[in-house]
Amino acid sequence: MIKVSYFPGCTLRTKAKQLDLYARKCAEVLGVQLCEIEDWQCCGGVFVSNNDEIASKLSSVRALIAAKEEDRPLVTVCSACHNVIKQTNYQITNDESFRNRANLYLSQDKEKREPYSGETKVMHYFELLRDVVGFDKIKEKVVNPLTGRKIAAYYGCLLLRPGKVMAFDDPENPAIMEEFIRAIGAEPVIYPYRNECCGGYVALEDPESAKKKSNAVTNSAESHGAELAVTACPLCKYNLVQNGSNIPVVYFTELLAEALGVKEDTNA
Amino acid sequence: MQVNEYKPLIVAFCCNWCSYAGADLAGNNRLNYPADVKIIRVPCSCRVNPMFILRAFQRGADGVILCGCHPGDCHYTSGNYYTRRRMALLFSMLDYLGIEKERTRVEWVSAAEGAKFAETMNDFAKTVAALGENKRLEDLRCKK
Amino acid sequence: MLDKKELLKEQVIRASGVNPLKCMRCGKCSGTCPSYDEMEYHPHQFVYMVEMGDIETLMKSESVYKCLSCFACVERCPRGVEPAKIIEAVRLEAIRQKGNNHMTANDIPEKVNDDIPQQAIMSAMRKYSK
Amino acid sequence: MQRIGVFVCHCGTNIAGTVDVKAVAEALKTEPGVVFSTDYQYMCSQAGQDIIKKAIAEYNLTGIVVCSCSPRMHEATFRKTAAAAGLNPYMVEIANIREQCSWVHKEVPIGTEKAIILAKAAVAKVNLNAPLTPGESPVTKRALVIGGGIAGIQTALDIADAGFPVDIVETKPTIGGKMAQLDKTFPTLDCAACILTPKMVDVAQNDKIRVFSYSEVTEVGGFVGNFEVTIKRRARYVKEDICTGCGLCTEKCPQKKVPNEFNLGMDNRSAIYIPFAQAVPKVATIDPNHCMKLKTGKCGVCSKVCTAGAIDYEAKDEFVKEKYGAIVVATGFNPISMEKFDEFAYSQSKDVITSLELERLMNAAGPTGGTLLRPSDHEHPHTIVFVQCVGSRCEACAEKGKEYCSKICCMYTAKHAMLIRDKYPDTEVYVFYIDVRTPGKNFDEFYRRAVEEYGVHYIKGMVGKVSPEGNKLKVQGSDLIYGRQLHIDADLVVLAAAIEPDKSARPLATMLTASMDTNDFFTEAHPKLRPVESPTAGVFLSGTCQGPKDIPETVSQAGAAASKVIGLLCKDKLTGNPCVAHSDEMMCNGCSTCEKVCPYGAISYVDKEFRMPDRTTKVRRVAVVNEAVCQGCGACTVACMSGAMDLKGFMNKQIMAEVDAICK
Amino acid sequence: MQEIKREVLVNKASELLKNGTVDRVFGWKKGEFDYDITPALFTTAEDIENEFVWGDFCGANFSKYLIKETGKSENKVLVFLKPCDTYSFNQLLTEHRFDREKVYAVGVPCNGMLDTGKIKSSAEGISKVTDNGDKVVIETLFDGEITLDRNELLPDRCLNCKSKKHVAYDELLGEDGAVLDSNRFDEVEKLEKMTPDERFAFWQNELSRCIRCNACRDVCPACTCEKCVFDNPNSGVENKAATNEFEEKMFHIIRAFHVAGRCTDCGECSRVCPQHIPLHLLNRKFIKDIDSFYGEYQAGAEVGSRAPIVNYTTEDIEPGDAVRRNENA
Repeated sequence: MIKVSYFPGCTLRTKAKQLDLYARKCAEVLGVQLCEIEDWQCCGGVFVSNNDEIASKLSSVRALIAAKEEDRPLVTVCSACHNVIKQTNYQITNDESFRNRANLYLSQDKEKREPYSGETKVMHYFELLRDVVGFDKIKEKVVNPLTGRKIAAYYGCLLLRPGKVMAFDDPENPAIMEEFIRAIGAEPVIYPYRNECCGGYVALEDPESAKKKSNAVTNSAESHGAELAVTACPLCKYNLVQNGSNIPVVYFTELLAEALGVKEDTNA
Repeated sequence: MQVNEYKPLIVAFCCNWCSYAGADLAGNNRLNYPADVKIIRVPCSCRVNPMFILRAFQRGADGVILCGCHPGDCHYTSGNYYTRRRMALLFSMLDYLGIEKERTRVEWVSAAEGAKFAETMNDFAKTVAALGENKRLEDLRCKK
Repeated sequence: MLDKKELLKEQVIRASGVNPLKCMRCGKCSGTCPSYDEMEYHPHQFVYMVEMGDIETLMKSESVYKCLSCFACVERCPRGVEPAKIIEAVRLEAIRQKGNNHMTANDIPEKVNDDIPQQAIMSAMRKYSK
Repeated sequence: MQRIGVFVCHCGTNIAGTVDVKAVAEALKTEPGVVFSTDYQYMCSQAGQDIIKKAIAEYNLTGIVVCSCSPRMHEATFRKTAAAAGLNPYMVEIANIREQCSWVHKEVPIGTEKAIILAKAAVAKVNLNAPLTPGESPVTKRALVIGGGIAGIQTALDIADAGFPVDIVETKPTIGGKMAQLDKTFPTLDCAACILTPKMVDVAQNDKIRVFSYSEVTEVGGFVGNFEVTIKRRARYVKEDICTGCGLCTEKCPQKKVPNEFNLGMDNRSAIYIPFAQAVPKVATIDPNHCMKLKTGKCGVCSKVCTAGAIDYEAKDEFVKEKYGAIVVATGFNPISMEKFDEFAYSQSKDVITSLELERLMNAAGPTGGTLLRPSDHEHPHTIVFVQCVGSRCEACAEKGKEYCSKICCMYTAKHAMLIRDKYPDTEVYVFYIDVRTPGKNFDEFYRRAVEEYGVHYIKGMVGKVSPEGNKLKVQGSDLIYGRQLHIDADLVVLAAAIEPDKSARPLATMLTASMDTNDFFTEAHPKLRPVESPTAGVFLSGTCQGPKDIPETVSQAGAAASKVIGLLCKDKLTGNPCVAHSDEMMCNGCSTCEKVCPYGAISYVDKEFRMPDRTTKVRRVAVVNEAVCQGCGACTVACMSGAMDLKGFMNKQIMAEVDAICK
Repeated sequence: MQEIKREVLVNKASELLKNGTVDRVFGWKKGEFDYDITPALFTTAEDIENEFVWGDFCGANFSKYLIKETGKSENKVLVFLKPCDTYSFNQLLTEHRFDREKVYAVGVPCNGMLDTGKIKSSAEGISKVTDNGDKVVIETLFDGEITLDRNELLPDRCLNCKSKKHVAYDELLGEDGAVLDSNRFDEVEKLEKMTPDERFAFWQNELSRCIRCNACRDVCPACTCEKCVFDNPNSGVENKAATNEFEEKMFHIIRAFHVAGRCTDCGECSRVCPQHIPLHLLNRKFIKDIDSFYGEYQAGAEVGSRAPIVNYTTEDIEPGDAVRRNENA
């Protein structure tokens, strides 16, 4: 059993319970133990790129420290949490002034800790599947291959960009989700909007704007022959579905659970 | 302003292709630096034998500075890389013997960096002057 | 002494960490921007106007709230200028200086429905208020 | 003991303004060795030089010190003066009392004092100078050209024309290079093949030129005038001297599904192939990665059909060793990979192509026979979008693009746009550009014609995203002057990919000890004054291996490189720099340390017999410096702990004497 | 006590002489006292039987002798090499200082050699020294027997032995050991931690005792120059005897610099210094700096290796930073 630290994030506790539930179940099947870190706090939803923004990044730093203390990588499932935590980790590693100021804030915490300077490795669940578990192993564990299903991988922006920081995959021509789709027996559909934005948080401020972006994504996926879109992000899913996608949008963990035979309503 | 500031004797070894030309450029642009600095032309900084540096100190120099092309720009492709290793080791040894490390320096000055040459020499002369006379490497016979 | 205009420019450049002088004015950021049509000033104009020091005009524009932070402009910029970061810095300048947020907690209930994920509310509050 | 004359120059007031030159001349009179000391207004003038010459004769001088401007300025002048008066030119030393004294100090007493010290240091050095004579080495009268593109071809033809034998080494099965793949050339629009192939034929027919095609340089030794090069001739499994190039084998070969690199993979060729009709040498080559006979032992069709009996499945790589006097690098360029620029959907759609691919699509010998058809469905494209600067001027993305401007794209895009509009007037052509750069003879006029006469739409802005949807390519870009985001449904998108030096250049540079810049372009000896020479003596640069260039520039540089080679090969002997390292064999330990730091490989070792004081003999290993190769950096002199290795003109004791004089 | 017996060495030498493999043998001979052993060249089995000595005082390293000796004959010479000697042996081969084909090298294990200086200062009128493992018994003319811990009588170089492994030999007697983790840089670090004034005072005190006897140079297996710069009137630094403090410093700095990257840290320089100047601390400083600036390097560990001082990378530390690094260390 490989142990990793796990940061679920707020949305996975509420609107996106399936994303969390199946992430845990599948991990178990694949021989990985997700050890939820204690007392985690919301990542803040978005990474604020300003250098002078400190306080909103501290919750991420605390999560990173918790993982460091266990000497484990920190795994997230939600794309947004992942983006915020990875960017924060990059900034604390490379920006000395930010590092000093953040550590100064944290020295006010009740528990006394060593200053943190980016030691923890931040991984998305996809990276865990690719780099730790291995897609070949997933193939072996699949009991319920999704043969014949044409699935569009929707990356969105948060997993890929900024490419230099996220180092997740080629930001313009990623392959990790397609490999995942192949591993569970389905057929990936490559379409040009897979790495374009769904509209994100603008859904609140300007729903029309978000609708335009979401429709562009789902229309592109559909026109390239996809019957289903898969995502790792609750907000992406919300935007795509809310704005009238013609094809269903599901979390990747749901599909994985289905393929591994641990989804409750598989036969329902 | 200190009136009786110590006037140090400084020997500068300059490679022919970059730093000597940089010193010429400082001259062309009339950039001042102390007359205490005396330049010896060598084909490449890698021609400078540690013995020359010790000899300069032995004969009464207060500071010795080596100038060469920037790493990667050596006219002979690799000379200054050897200089960098030799001098890192030599200077570290002199420091180990308790000799003031401010008295030795290596600077990379290109043919275009007349201003850097003058600034470097001003700064080095000031640093060495602040240390005063070189007592630790002195040779009583030569100094009378 | 810097005047107010210059101070603002300094602040935006410093906080964003972006050097607008790196821009070679190819316009790829605006060519790639999914929110181009919603914006009055476009990513390349943000970079140029910050360089020119005209930040107040940008702060007054609704454009600062239209950026999705999708970072496509950052990823595709051939010069590494990072326009999204400059927009973020101008936006923060706007909401911090005005003293009135673009969106407050009171605005939220009417904007949400049952399905909206928490993450969206969090993000919007981060982006539109102090 | 030397007899030294000291000559102090006023340089008008340049020196005399801050240095009391008379006092300097006076002070030097009492220095050891000095027998004459004087000053003059302008030492470098004819009158000043005459003073020196006269003094040499009159006082029987054995060495002179000129206190004047920088030696970088007039050392050569005064050396000539000395030589004219019968003195060895290396008995001259300069005390730099202008740039490094009068110009940087303000007060006369300080300037004068320093000038005297600098002059004394020069005198101390001259006291230990010895006459030096430059060494000589013979010149092998044969040149090597590495790369058989237009640069290499032109260089080789020019050298051969002057009567010297030349060898061309080309990695591909044929010479011709990139130019052979082009359709038309700007700004005259003449056909590339029509002007290139006659030159290729000239090469084939010139008895001074040998072509080693399908070959590469694997080892370079020696030095200017005397290079020794090993050339690997890869096995082509066809006897070059027997094959008639009839092409029957290529027709009969059953393996026809090999991507054709000459057409950039847009069609297929057979496993035994001749790259194109005008190939030189026009002989077939078997591709061992695809030939069934070589891979499995079954087949052998080509051997059966070849009436000449040229097929040889047992062929092995061969190595040729040859001596050359000069080497010209002409390794050329390639477009960079578009893999990392997938916002333009290059990997997603066959209809997103590079400009070089477009050249083939428009070429009568190309995969479409010269009719412009989309690669995906072979339909006529009606809307074409050109994207400029893909990967060029790209600073942010060092791992995918290039920081420099690729220089040729603006012009070839104007050419493409114009040709397309000319041939297919119903086709709309859009060019997204950042800047249009046309600094060349008739270049801007050419570009303006594309706009004004041919109606090409030039849009100032950049494409942000290309999305293949249905049979269209949705192009989204900015139109900066209009102030809008432009959406075009295109049929074909052409990317002006940045160009980069050929990958073979880097290892070659190491073999040649020629330096490269961070982009892997060869560096020139001087960017303005020696643009076709590399800093390594005897190695010359031709074409795009030195930087992006168009054809006219490449050809003129090729000619310039050839003239430099001819100038070198004309000489029977080369004289070197006499300030070279020399090893005192009596003191040499033969330890090989000096050899390790020598950047030129100028040091070798021999076993030498020494007569010992007791009349016995002893064999010892000692270092020998090849004076023709040594450039005189002195790295070896410091590596040598015994002090056996010294540098003529900058000997240990000379520098030590300067140190002593300064520190007195 | 040495684990291998004298007879083994004597038999091996005799055997090789008799079968014609070699015609000369480097070995040790008794001197005036037990602790006073001198190197010797044997040519007959008989001499070896009678005079060959092996024991706790056979510290002399023969590597350097090979330079001259191999030039004298076409036949092979036999040399016994302790582990630390093999490093010098390899280093000299790297520098082409003798012909490997003319040497037959026999590796012998070493349990540390006793320090003559320490013995002499521990007793007067020494008549006999016997080593029985952990203890050394010194018989004296006046005070009877004195028994001391063997470790107390080991020189620094053996206390900090870097390797019990032979890196070169044609034949090995006994068991080979391993490369050891030594604390040899402790003393250098102690000096580095001092203030510059303290360091200066330390070295002033040490080096001012130098009498320029050249024993360090003569024994050093790296100092093999055909003509030493200090003996060469053209070098500009010639001086036979120091006339002032500076020249001692100059001599020792230059000597250390000349052997930098070549010094195997054999410790002979300090062993032979009649003034007990810790000269090895100069060489070790260079070794430590080379290791920390350019990666670990052991001179003589393999034949043909390129010493860091005649090598470079484009990312090397700048001299200014190198000196500052000492400060922060």
